[in-house]
This record gives sequence, structure tokens and C-alpha cells, in this order.
Amino acid sequence: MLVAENITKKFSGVVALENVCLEIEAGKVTALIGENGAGKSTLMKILSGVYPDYEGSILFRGQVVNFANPREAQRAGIAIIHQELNLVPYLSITENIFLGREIITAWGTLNQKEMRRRTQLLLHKLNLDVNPDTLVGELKVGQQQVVEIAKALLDESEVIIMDEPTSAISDSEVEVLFGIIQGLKRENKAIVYVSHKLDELFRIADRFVVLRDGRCIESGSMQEVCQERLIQKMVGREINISRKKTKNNQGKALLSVENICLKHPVRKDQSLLKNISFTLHQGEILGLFGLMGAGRTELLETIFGLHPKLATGQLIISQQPVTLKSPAEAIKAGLALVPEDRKKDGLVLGLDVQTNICLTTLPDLEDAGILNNRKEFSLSEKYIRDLKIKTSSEKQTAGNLSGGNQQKIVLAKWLATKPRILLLDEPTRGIDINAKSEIYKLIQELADAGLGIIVVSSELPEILSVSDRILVMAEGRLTAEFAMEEATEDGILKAAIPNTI
Amino acid sequence: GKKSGADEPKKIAVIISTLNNPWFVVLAETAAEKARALGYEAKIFDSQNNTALETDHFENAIASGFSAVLFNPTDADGSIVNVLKAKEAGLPVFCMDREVNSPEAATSQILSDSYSGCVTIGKYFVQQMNKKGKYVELLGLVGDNNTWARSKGFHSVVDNYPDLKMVAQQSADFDRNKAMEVLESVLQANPDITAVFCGNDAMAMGAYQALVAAGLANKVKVFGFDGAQDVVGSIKEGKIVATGMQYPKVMAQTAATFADEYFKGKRDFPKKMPVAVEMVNQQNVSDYLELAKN
Amino acid sequence: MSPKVFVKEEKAQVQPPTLKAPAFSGSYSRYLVKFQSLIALFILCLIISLLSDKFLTVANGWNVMRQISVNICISVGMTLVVLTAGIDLSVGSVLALCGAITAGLLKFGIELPSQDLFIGFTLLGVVLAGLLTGTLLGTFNGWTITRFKVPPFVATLAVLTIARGLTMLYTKGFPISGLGADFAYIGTGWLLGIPVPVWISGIIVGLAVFLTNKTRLGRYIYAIGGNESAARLSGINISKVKTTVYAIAGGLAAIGGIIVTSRLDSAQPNAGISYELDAIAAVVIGGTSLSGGRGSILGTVQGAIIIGVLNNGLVLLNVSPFWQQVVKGMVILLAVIIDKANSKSE
Amino acid sequence: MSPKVFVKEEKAQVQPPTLKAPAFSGSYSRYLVKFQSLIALFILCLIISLLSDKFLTVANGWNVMRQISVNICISVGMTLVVLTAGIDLSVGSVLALCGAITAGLLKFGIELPSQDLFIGFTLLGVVLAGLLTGTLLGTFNGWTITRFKVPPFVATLAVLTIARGLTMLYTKGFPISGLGADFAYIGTGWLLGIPVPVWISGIIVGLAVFLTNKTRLGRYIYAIGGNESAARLSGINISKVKTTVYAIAGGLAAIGGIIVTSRLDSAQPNAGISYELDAIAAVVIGGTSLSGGRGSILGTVQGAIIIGVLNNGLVLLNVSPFWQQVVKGMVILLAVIIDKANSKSE
Ligand SMILES: Nc1ncnc2c1ncn2[C@@H]1O[C@H](COP(=O)(O)OP(=O)(O)OP(=O)(O)O)[C@@H](O)[C@H]1O
Ligand SMILES: Nc1ncnc2c1ncn2[C@@H]1O[C@H](COP(=O)(O)OP(=O)(O)OP(=O)(O)O)[C@@H](O)[C@H]1O
Ligand SMILES: [Mg+2]
Ligand SMILES: [Mg+2]
Repeated sequence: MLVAENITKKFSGVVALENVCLEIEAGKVTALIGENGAGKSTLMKILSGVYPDYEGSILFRGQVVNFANPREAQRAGIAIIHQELNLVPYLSITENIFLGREIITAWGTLNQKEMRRRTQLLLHKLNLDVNPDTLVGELKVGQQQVVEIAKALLDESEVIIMDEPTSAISDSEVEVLFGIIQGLKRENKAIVYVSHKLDELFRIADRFVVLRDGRCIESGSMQEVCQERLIQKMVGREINISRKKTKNNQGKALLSVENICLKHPVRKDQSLLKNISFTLHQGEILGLFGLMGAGRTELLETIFGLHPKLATGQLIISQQPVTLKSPAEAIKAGLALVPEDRKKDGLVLGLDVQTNICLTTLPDLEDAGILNNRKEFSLSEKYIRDLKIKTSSEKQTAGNLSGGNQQKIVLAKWLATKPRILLLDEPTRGIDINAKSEIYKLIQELADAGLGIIVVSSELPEILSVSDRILVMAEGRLTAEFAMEEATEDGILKAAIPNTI
Repeated sequence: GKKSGADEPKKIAVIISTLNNPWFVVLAETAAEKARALGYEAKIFDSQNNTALETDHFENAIASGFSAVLFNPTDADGSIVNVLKAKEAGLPVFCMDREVNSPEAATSQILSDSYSGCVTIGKYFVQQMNKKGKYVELLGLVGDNNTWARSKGFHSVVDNYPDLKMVAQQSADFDRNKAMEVLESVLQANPDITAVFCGNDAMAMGAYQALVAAGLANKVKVFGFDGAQDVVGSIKEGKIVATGMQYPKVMAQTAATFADEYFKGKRDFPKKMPVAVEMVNQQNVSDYLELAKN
Repeated sequence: MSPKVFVKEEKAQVQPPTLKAPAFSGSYSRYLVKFQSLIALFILCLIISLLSDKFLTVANGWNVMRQISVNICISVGMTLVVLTAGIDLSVGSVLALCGAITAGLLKFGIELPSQDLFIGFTLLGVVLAGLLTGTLLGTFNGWTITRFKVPPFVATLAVLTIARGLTMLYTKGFPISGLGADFAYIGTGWLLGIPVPVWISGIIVGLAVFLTNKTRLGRYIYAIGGNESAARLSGINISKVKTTVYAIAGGLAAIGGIIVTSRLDSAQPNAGISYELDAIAAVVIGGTSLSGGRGSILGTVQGAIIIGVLNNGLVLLNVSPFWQQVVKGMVILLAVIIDKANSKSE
Repeated sequence: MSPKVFVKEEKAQVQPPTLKAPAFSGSYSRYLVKFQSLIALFILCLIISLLSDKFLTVANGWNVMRQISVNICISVGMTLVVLTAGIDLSVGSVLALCGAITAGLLKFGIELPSQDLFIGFTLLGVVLAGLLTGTLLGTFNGWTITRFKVPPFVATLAVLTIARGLTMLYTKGFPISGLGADFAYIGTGWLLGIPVPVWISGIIVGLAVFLTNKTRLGRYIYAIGGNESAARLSGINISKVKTTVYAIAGGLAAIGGIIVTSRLDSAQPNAGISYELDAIAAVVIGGTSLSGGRGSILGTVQGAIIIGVLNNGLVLLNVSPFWQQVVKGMVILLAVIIDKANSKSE
């Protein structure tokens, strides 16, 4: 149905794709896999008209096409869910979904009623229970991702490209999405599915294509391949992620959280966090699980001193009661927070890798008040090496790196502060399996070095494989605590589902 | 609430084209002071060289119960509607320094004649230059009609002498700093000029500064217009050759007195009352030193 | 410019998820009823009317409305531009040039002595010519901004200078006056008990509210300002929308120029200087974000009214001109602070 | 402000991965050698020098340098402000107020007749007083912006008006002249064959380049402009950095005011009107993005030189004042377009 032949794409000297061929069949789900920076998103952007200039040719229904812009591709029947959210924060869900293809009344004015109705239907289909008039900026990242999916489903497209559609949504939404994909398959639509979550791929994909360093490595049928082999193709070597063995020798209490409450920023009578208390020990990895909107992000932010005016409660760090009123104080107290949205909170995208890594520790890089370039360089060099950040140089603009490598920069900049307590909010979102395993290894090493680590994740397998102990949140409350031995997927999920439903 | 009635003093509006220039500040404040001295309430409105804003001032003045306007128009034509509006509302308008081009609109116009003042300066200029040499003219704001009244008066004389060559005509917006910078640049191209004619005294001072910096202060004659204090002082010290002395205080006081007489019943005011612009130069400067003091 | 998708500090007007569709309410409440600055305006009016009994009169009301009508014309255009995350500094000069051209054509027509040609203009003709000039200059702004990616600040700053120069060239520095009673009606006449300029600015506001709320173009304007790259990916022709917006802003500046010229019965070559600052002030006081995507026409109207009432009030209260500037600055600052405090506690 | 991940138009300065540490070169090349506007400047100089043989002379060179020194002082401060994604419209008025206070204190000191008190000032004293005034006003800007979240445009617009009013009040609308030869040295003197104002602006540029490249504050300025919320999470005290930046901008405006006053031997109450536009133009022509996070001091210096050369060249060529504005606008537009085209094709 859609065939890409010998596609080559260069970005100011960097070769992102080199002679890539790809064939997408109707009624099938083609999985596109590869490490961060392999060129998956670039290829998808070429197919959907975002990058009109490339070498090679694209055949759609047997005809050579060259889309000048995404709108043309959309009209021809190719829809795409971008990896990076592409929503207008100050417009409503309805307005975002119909952006560029509004329904017009006979008078030439916007038919708001009809658009709203159809949005309502779509949201219903996707199990997103929010008012279509809600501004997108007010939605959580996960909900925004659902809106992004809804956008792609609005038109009856022949080809639907999904570039990591599940990176920000939790398992229940994933199930809904998979149901929809099955439906699309039955309607004989062609689907391209990009994801780092291999288990997902084995559930829904029919075919696979592996990209490595901008080249096509292998393709074939999903049935005939096993996970190990895929990983080996992707990475070029073998990796195995196994459930870690739990430590029983607990260290000293590092961080105690007592009765933390957080008021809603707008509706003051409501609370986002309700009486949360727990303890984190030295060398412990504490997994924090919850469904979308459970309040995990808020909890980490509150601990990190980001909501001094709205929060109440007590923090005790190494037996010392502290009140953290700003991130600066939190950093001084030995905390570090890797935020969930790296674009918004993690990185200064316009600055280079080195500056980003050094941003949190500039006072240590000074000589007599003057920044020492050598120290900055060696610090960033160390982390580029240690975390295997794939960048052309430490001077590369952070915004030009692939998502996974951006995430590593955020990690690097926080590790540089030499924290005692590390708060990780979805640290592996959008990260390839290789990087993931590296990050897991890193988390483990850091814990072994005596750090206390809290890991927030929406992925159960991840939580189960990294944690020493698991806390579960629902609707702003702690609902359960599991020691590793007694943790089961069922038990955790049960605790995570809000009582109100 | 406020009491109203006969025992409350009448209010006089002083609407001034701009307060961004000390000369007009003197005009405005003298008019207001004189009105107050005569027992009225007085209030100054700054039109900021903007005729539309002036219109707003007239409307506001009429709406808030003023009884007369001492008026320094922003524009001879553009201000006519404003004066007519006041007339319709029964307010007498006395123009100061600048006129409006309508014989009937204003009750009386007490005018300083820029054009003929510059004719006088032009004649003195020709004489001082011995009818030959290169000179530069610094214009005021190019959109301001005073700029052109002065320039035309000057050229009506000077252009009759072919050996007097104007090598540059640039605008410096009536601004001291701009005049200095423009002349600095002009001097690069024309180091051999022997005179600068400036559309006002602020520019004359700026031009003089530029000449001092270039070491040409003794070789180049500077002419100004207005009769500002520092220029009159500079004429005495021989730094500047001549300026046109306008009498803001006289005009302002006359206008205020007219208003007072109007309230007392007088109606037969002279439609136009010219106040001559006198030229100040090295010879007669001592007569003006006191006058120029603010 | 700032495609932050999740803005935390933002006052989030989270509505409880209602399952029954409340038809339009949602989107209306966002665009229309954002009476952000209303409290500041109310306090301001209260203070002035306590201090002066001349303030709250019908005559003075029309007075203020007529005085702000030009600023409203310009500010409406500016709002559209700012919503796309742009800025238009050229409006004041464009206003002057269009006023001059309208007046010049009305009075002198076009004369080409060499060809023995004379073209006279009707009133409608000159008004259209003025409008066309403004729209063309606006289109030029839009063209340099979209075609050559010149930042709007620079592009319109250049046009500010160019249009002022052209005005001087066209008028030779002299005002063009004596335009006749018919033309004067535009700026000074009354219709059904309301001043004509107030009618004009009212109609413009109505059309602009309609445009922003009820048409595709309006939607695109918000989208571009909210997240340009998302808008581009949605297939919106960014260049076309932006160019249209700058053209509208130019056209509205021309209308402002025609009103000013008509009110004065004279086209002033230095009309409109620093009007852009007043317009931007109205836009920002009205709650429109300079980084685009958020704001409303009616907010801007409130902003313009605040500025107008302030100017009027300071005069009525007999504040000396030097103090006026100090007070005006303070009040604008206070208005915005009150506004912020108010919208936060909400 | 614009966390777009793939900025297409951006010229990505991808360097081949070098294994040996390139020590300093890298970061220098980023901040320093961004000679964006150099080509436009070169073409401009070439054209003018072809048309006038007086242009390329040493004397005229110093002339231009001296004339732009004030704009450079202001523009450097403006660059810092703009890098944090802010703007400072108040610089022109602050310049006037600081000039007036410096001149006033020098000439009259502080007299309190009621208390029989008179305080005289030394030259150093008045200069410090002027600087202090500017810094305080800048701090006030920063305070309203960070404490009350007033948009920079409005906050500094208000201070623009307030400072102008205060200047008028302090000077009563009259210039303060006759400040003596010592004071005049600041604006008109020469030191080692270079005019003093050029020294001053040169030192300021040097310090600012150092600040932006070699200090923590500089790094923070870029980070805040690039992504404020990431900067906040990194433990940067946003309010402190911003307030500092506005204070610096105010202080630099004060230096500009002292230079202007000294050059004219007179503090003009209407000095500095619309200087903010010139400064912003220099900043933007120099390649600094108004949305913050990208740009450099040396770019701004180039922008200021372009504007200065243009002003000088138009006068040298005796272009008529009417045409000057048209030409000036066109050249600025062309300069930016050439610049864009050039940086793209690279
Ligand atoms: N606009 C750009 N400018 C420069 N380099 C780019 C640009 N876009 C992508 N690249 C580079 O092209 C390569 C491929 O990037 P791409 O985003 O396609 O990777 P990906 O496979 O989608 O990775 P991920 O799994 O992290 O999303 C990367 O090395 C990236 O740095
Ligand atoms: N600024 C805000 N304004 C209004 N509501 C908010 C705001 N921030 C968060 N919320 C609400 O608070 C709740 C908890 O959000 P939080 O981000 O902590 O969830 P989470 O468990 O981290 O989810 P996710 O997996 O999406 O990150 C959600 O219901 C969200 O809608
Ligand atoms: Mg990708
Ligand atoms: Mg979260």
C-alpha cells in the first residue's frame, strides 16, 4: 500500500536515514523498532509530509507521491500521531482535534455543535472522560496523548502512523488503543507502530522492521521472531533485563515524609494529595505506581519544594526535619528530581548538551567566580561517556537529540549534583530498550552506592523489575505498600484503581 | 458634591502644543500664572504635538466646564476644528504664539511671527557671511509647520545670494543631542562650512557643542531661533552669533489679560496682534539678558 | 511562541467533567466573558467619579468613547497580530500615511500635468484608497515576516520608519487641511444619537469578535499563536493566516487614520506617533498574552477604555501634566497588578 | 520559551565528534563568533564608502563610534533583558531621569532651605547618584515583573511614563546646563587617542561578554530565556536573576544618560525619547531572539554599528530628511533579510 524506496535524509551533515526501504501493507500492523536516534521518527515524518525534501521515492497505492506538507498527506489518507505532542495548549480538545479541518456551516461559520458532538463520540470511543471544551493545556500528558490519538482517528485515513503513542499513557488506555487498532485492522487500514515497548509489539504487530543508525537492518513477520533476537538486531548485541534480586538488609532511614497534603491550585477546597506518609531508606529503590492522574508527579514535586504555598506536611531528611521552599533548597538538602516532561521541565532545548548538564552544578565549576571551561567540559564529557549519550559533540544543541538521549542529559544533570535522594518521574519514558537497561543498571548502581531512589512509573513490569519496595497511589492517597516478595501485578493494579469507579 | 455658582472662580484652560521644550513650558506656565493672578483657576493641557490629542483636550475642557482657552495650537489648519468647537460651546479662545488659519475662529490671536523673524535673521546672516560661503541648515521636526515657517523665512532672503551655498539640509527634530550628532556627521563631509542655521535654540546649542568637539567653534557661525536663556548667554560670550527673540511671557500675559477682559464684557479684541520677533546679536545682547531669564 | 503544553502556573479553569453536553458554554466563556480588567476599570471609574462630578455625565461618556475610538480600531488589529505571537509597530505611521493619502486624494486628486491627466475622487473613492494603502502596507509587513522570516518586531519597525518617510514625502511636511463637511461627518457626525466614530469602532469590534470566535481564520489565529509548529502540522497555511492578520491590522490602522483626519479636518504628517505603544498597552492590559495564543478582543476593548478613562479622568481632576505621566504609569501598573491578583484568587 | 524539539530553521552547528578535547574553542565559537550581521554591515559600509570618500576616514570612524556609544550602553542591557525573554521599554526615560539627576546634583546639590541644609556633590558623587537612580529604577522594573508577574512590556511601559514624568518634575521642564569642563570630559574627552565614551562602551561590552560567557549569572540568563520552568527546577532563583538583569539594564541606561548629559553639557528633559526602539532594533538585528535564550552581546554591538553607520552615512550623503526615513527602514529590513538568507545557506 505504502512503499518507501531508498530514502536518505540528512540534517546539516548528520545522516539520519540512509537508503531505507519500507513496505507497509493494508490490514497489517507494521512495527518499526530501533534504538533512540535510529531514525524512526524521521522516516515517519517523511512519509507523512513533514519533511518534503529527501532523497528516494515514496509510492502510495502504486503511485509516486511527494507531499509538500502534512495536510496533503492527510488528504491523501495518511495520518500520523507524532512522538512529540503537537497540540495547542490554549485551545479546547474539540478545537485541537478539528484544527485545520473544521466543520463549517452553510453560513461559513464554524459548526461548533457538530464538532463538539463528534469529539464527544471520539473521546467516548477512547474512554477519555473529560469535557470536550476543556483546554488541552489543562490535561495531563497522558490525556493529551489520547487527544493526539483522537486527532489521527478523526479522518478515515488509509494509513495511520503511530510514533510511540503509548509512551505517556497507562495500561488501561493502552488496552483501549489496542482495541481500536484491532478494529482498524479489520477495516483493512495499514498501521505503522513505533514503540520501545517490545511486549506491546508482540501483542499487536504482524510485521516488523528494525532500524539501526539510519539503516534498515531486518524485516519480517512478527510470528517468526523472538524478543531476544529483535533486541539483538536493534542493539547489535544481546541484553537481558531480569527481575532484580531484592535486598533485605535495609539501610538507615534517609527521607521520611509525614502527612503531606497538597491543595488544588485553583479549587482550594480540594486536595491533590491527602495525608501521604512513607519512609525511604538508604540504598533503597522505592517504586511508586499509580494510574494516570493519581498524583505521583505532584508528590515528587511537593517533596522537591515546588509547591511551598499549597503544601502542608513534614519532611525529615537524615533525621533532620526540613521545610523545602524551593528547588534550590531541595538541591542543597541532597534531593534531585528528574521530571516527567523533559521538554517542558527538564531541558533548555535551545542550549547545548554541555550547558544543560552543567546547569545544576555551576557553583562547583567556578574558579574565583569565573566559570572554568575545562571543568565544564570534563564534567559533561564524563556523563556523555558514562550514560552513553549519543551526540555529535558536547556542543550539540540539546533539542536536536533524540528523545532518549535527551532523557539521559536530564539524568546526567541531576546525577552531577551528587544527590543523596533521587526522585525519578517516569525515567524511561520514550527510551529504547538498550538505554532502558542502562538506566536500570544505573539506578541499581546508584542505590548500591547508598542513594535513596524513588521511581515513578506507569509500567508495571518496570516497577516490578527495579523496585525494592512498591507504593501504590490512587486519587492522591497512598493505597498500598508491597514488599517485593508479595508484589503481584494483580495486587498492585487493584490498589491503583480508584474506589469511586 | 461640589458647589457651583457665581462664587466659584471661573476656570481657564491653557492648551499647549508641547511641554517637551522649555520655551513652551515658559509660555504655558506664564499664561497659567497670570490667569491665577487675575483670580481664576487655571489648568495646563499638554497636546504632545499631537493634534488629535489636542482635540481630546478641547472636548474634555468643554465637558468639564472651563470658560476660556489660552491656546497654543499644534497646527494652523488642524486646530481650526478645535477652536470652532470651543466657539460653539461659548468659550473664547486666545491663540498664543502660533496661529490658526481662520480669521473668525479665535477671539484673538497674539502671534509671534516666525517667518519674518527668520527673514531678519536671514538678512543678518547674509551680512555676517559677506554674502558667500558654505553653510548647513538644521531643520526641526519635518512634520511641524513652524519648522517650515522658519526655514522659508530664512531662505526667502538667503537664496538670493548664489555664493551662499547650502551644502547640507538635515533634520534634527528640535533636539539638542540629535543636532550635535547630525552636525558631527555633516562636518565629516563638509569640514569647510562657515555657518550653521538652526531652526531653534536647542539645536543651536547642540550644533555649537559639535563644533567645539571638532575644534571648529571659532570658524563656524551658529544662528538659532527662540531666545532661550543659554543661547542668549552664549551670544554674550560670542559663542553663538544671533537668535530670534520671541516673547513667550508677553504673549502669555496678554492672552490671559484678554481673557480677563472678555469675562468683564469686552468683545472688540484685535483679531491678530503680532508680537515682533527681535533679533539678538552680540551688539544688543545686554538688553536681552534679563528678558531671557526664566 | 511557547508551545508548553502543560502550563502549571496557569490559572486552570478546570471544569468538572459533565456528561451532558453544555452546548456552547465552554468555548464562549473562554473567549467572550473574560472580563479580566473589569474590576480595575470599575475601581478607576469609582475614584474619578468621587473626585469629579463632571465624570459621570452622558456628554463625557460620549467624549471618552469618541476619544478611544481610534485606539480601539488600532488595538483590535493589534490584538489579532499579538494573538499570532507577532507585534505591529507600524500602525501609527500607517495611520498617518493613510490619513494623508485620503486627504490628499480628496483635496487634490491625482494630477499628472505631463500627461494632462487629472483624476478626481469621490468620498467613497478616497476612503477606499486609504483603506487599500493600509491593507497593502500591512500585507507588506506580513510578506516580509512570512517570506523572509524577519522577526515581526524588526519588520514592522522598518515599516514604521518607511511609512513615516513616505508620509513626509507625500505631504512635503505640511498638513493637508480643509476637507469639507461631508468628509468631516466620519469623524464628527452623530447617527441615532451616537457619534459616528463610536459606530465605526463598535462595528469593528463586533466583526472582530465574530472573526475570532466563529470563523476558521479566528481559530487558526489562536492556534498559530498557541503552538505554531502544531498548527503547521495540522496543515494550516501559516503564511497566509499571518499575512491576512497583518493586512487586517494595516486596514484597521487606515480606518483609524481616516477618522483622525476627518475629526481634525486635516491630515497631519506627524499624526499617530507612538500610537503603537497605546495600542499594545490596551492589548496587554486587556489580558492578551504577548507570547500569543491567549486573549480576546473584548479584553482589549476594556484595556482601551481603561486608558481612555484614565486620560480623561486625569484631565478632569486637574492633575498637572507632569504629574499626569507619573500617575498614569502608576495606575496602569496597579491595574495590571489588581487584575493579576484577582484572576489568581479566583 | 519555545521548547520546540526540532527547530527546522535552526542552523545546527553540528561538529564532527572529536575525540581529543577541543578545550575552549567550542564554547567560544558559540557565544562569540556569531558574526551574524557582518555581511550586511560590510555591504553597507562598501556602498557608503563608494558614494562618499569621507566615510572611511579615521575621524569619521571615531565619530560613528562615539555616536553609537550611548546606544551600545543601552543595547547591552537590553540584550541581557531580551535573553531572559523580557523587554525593557523604560531605558530612554531612565536615561533622561538619571542624566537630569546627575546634572542637577552637580549643579545645585541638595538644598533643604527649611532645615538649613545643603549637600554638595563631587563629580564621583553625582555619577554614583545617577547610576544608583538607574539601578533602582531597573530594580523596580524587575520587582514588579517578578513579584507581581506583570508582563515586562507593561511594567517597563509604566516606568517609561513614570520616569519621564519624574524627569519633568525634577527639571520643571527646563534643561540643566553649564556643568563644567570636568564633567564634560566623560562625554567629550579623549584618552590614549580614543574618545572616552568609546572607552566606556567598550569596557561595558567587554564586561558583558565576560558576564554572558564566563559566569554563572550569564549561564542562568540563557537558561531562563530558553526554558524558564526547566531553569526553576534546576534550582535557579528566577526572580533574583531577572531582577539583577533589569537592574543592570537600568544602570547601563544611567551610564548612557550620564554620557549624553556630559556630551551636551546639559541634561535635556526630553532626552532619550524612543531610544528603546533603537536599542531593541540593535538587539534584534544582532540576531538575538525576542523570545529569549538565543543571542549574544557581540551580535548586538554589530546591530548598533549597523544603525550608527546608517545614520552617519545618510547624513554624509546628504540624503534629504524625507527620504532618510524611507531609506533607513529599507536598509534595516534588507540587513535582516540578507542575514537570514546567509545564515540559512551556510
Ligand atoms: N532537525 C534535526 N536536526 C538535526 N538532527 C536531527 C534533526 N532531527 C533528527 N535529527 C537526528 O536524526 C537522528 C534520528 O532521529 P529520530 O528522531 O528519527 O530518531 P528516533 O529513532 O525516532 O529516536 P527515538 O526513539 O528517541 O524517538 C538522530 O541522530 C537525531 O539527532
Ligand atoms: N496545575 C493543575 N491544575 C489543575 N489540576 C491539576 C494540576 N496539576 C495536576 N492536576 C490534577 O492533579 C491530579 C494528579 O496529577 P499528577 O500529575 O500528580 O498525576 P500522575 O500520577 O503523575 O499522572 P501521570 O502518570 O499522568 O504523570 C490529576 O487529576 C490532575 O488533573
Ligand atoms: Mg522518535
Ligand atoms: Mg506524572
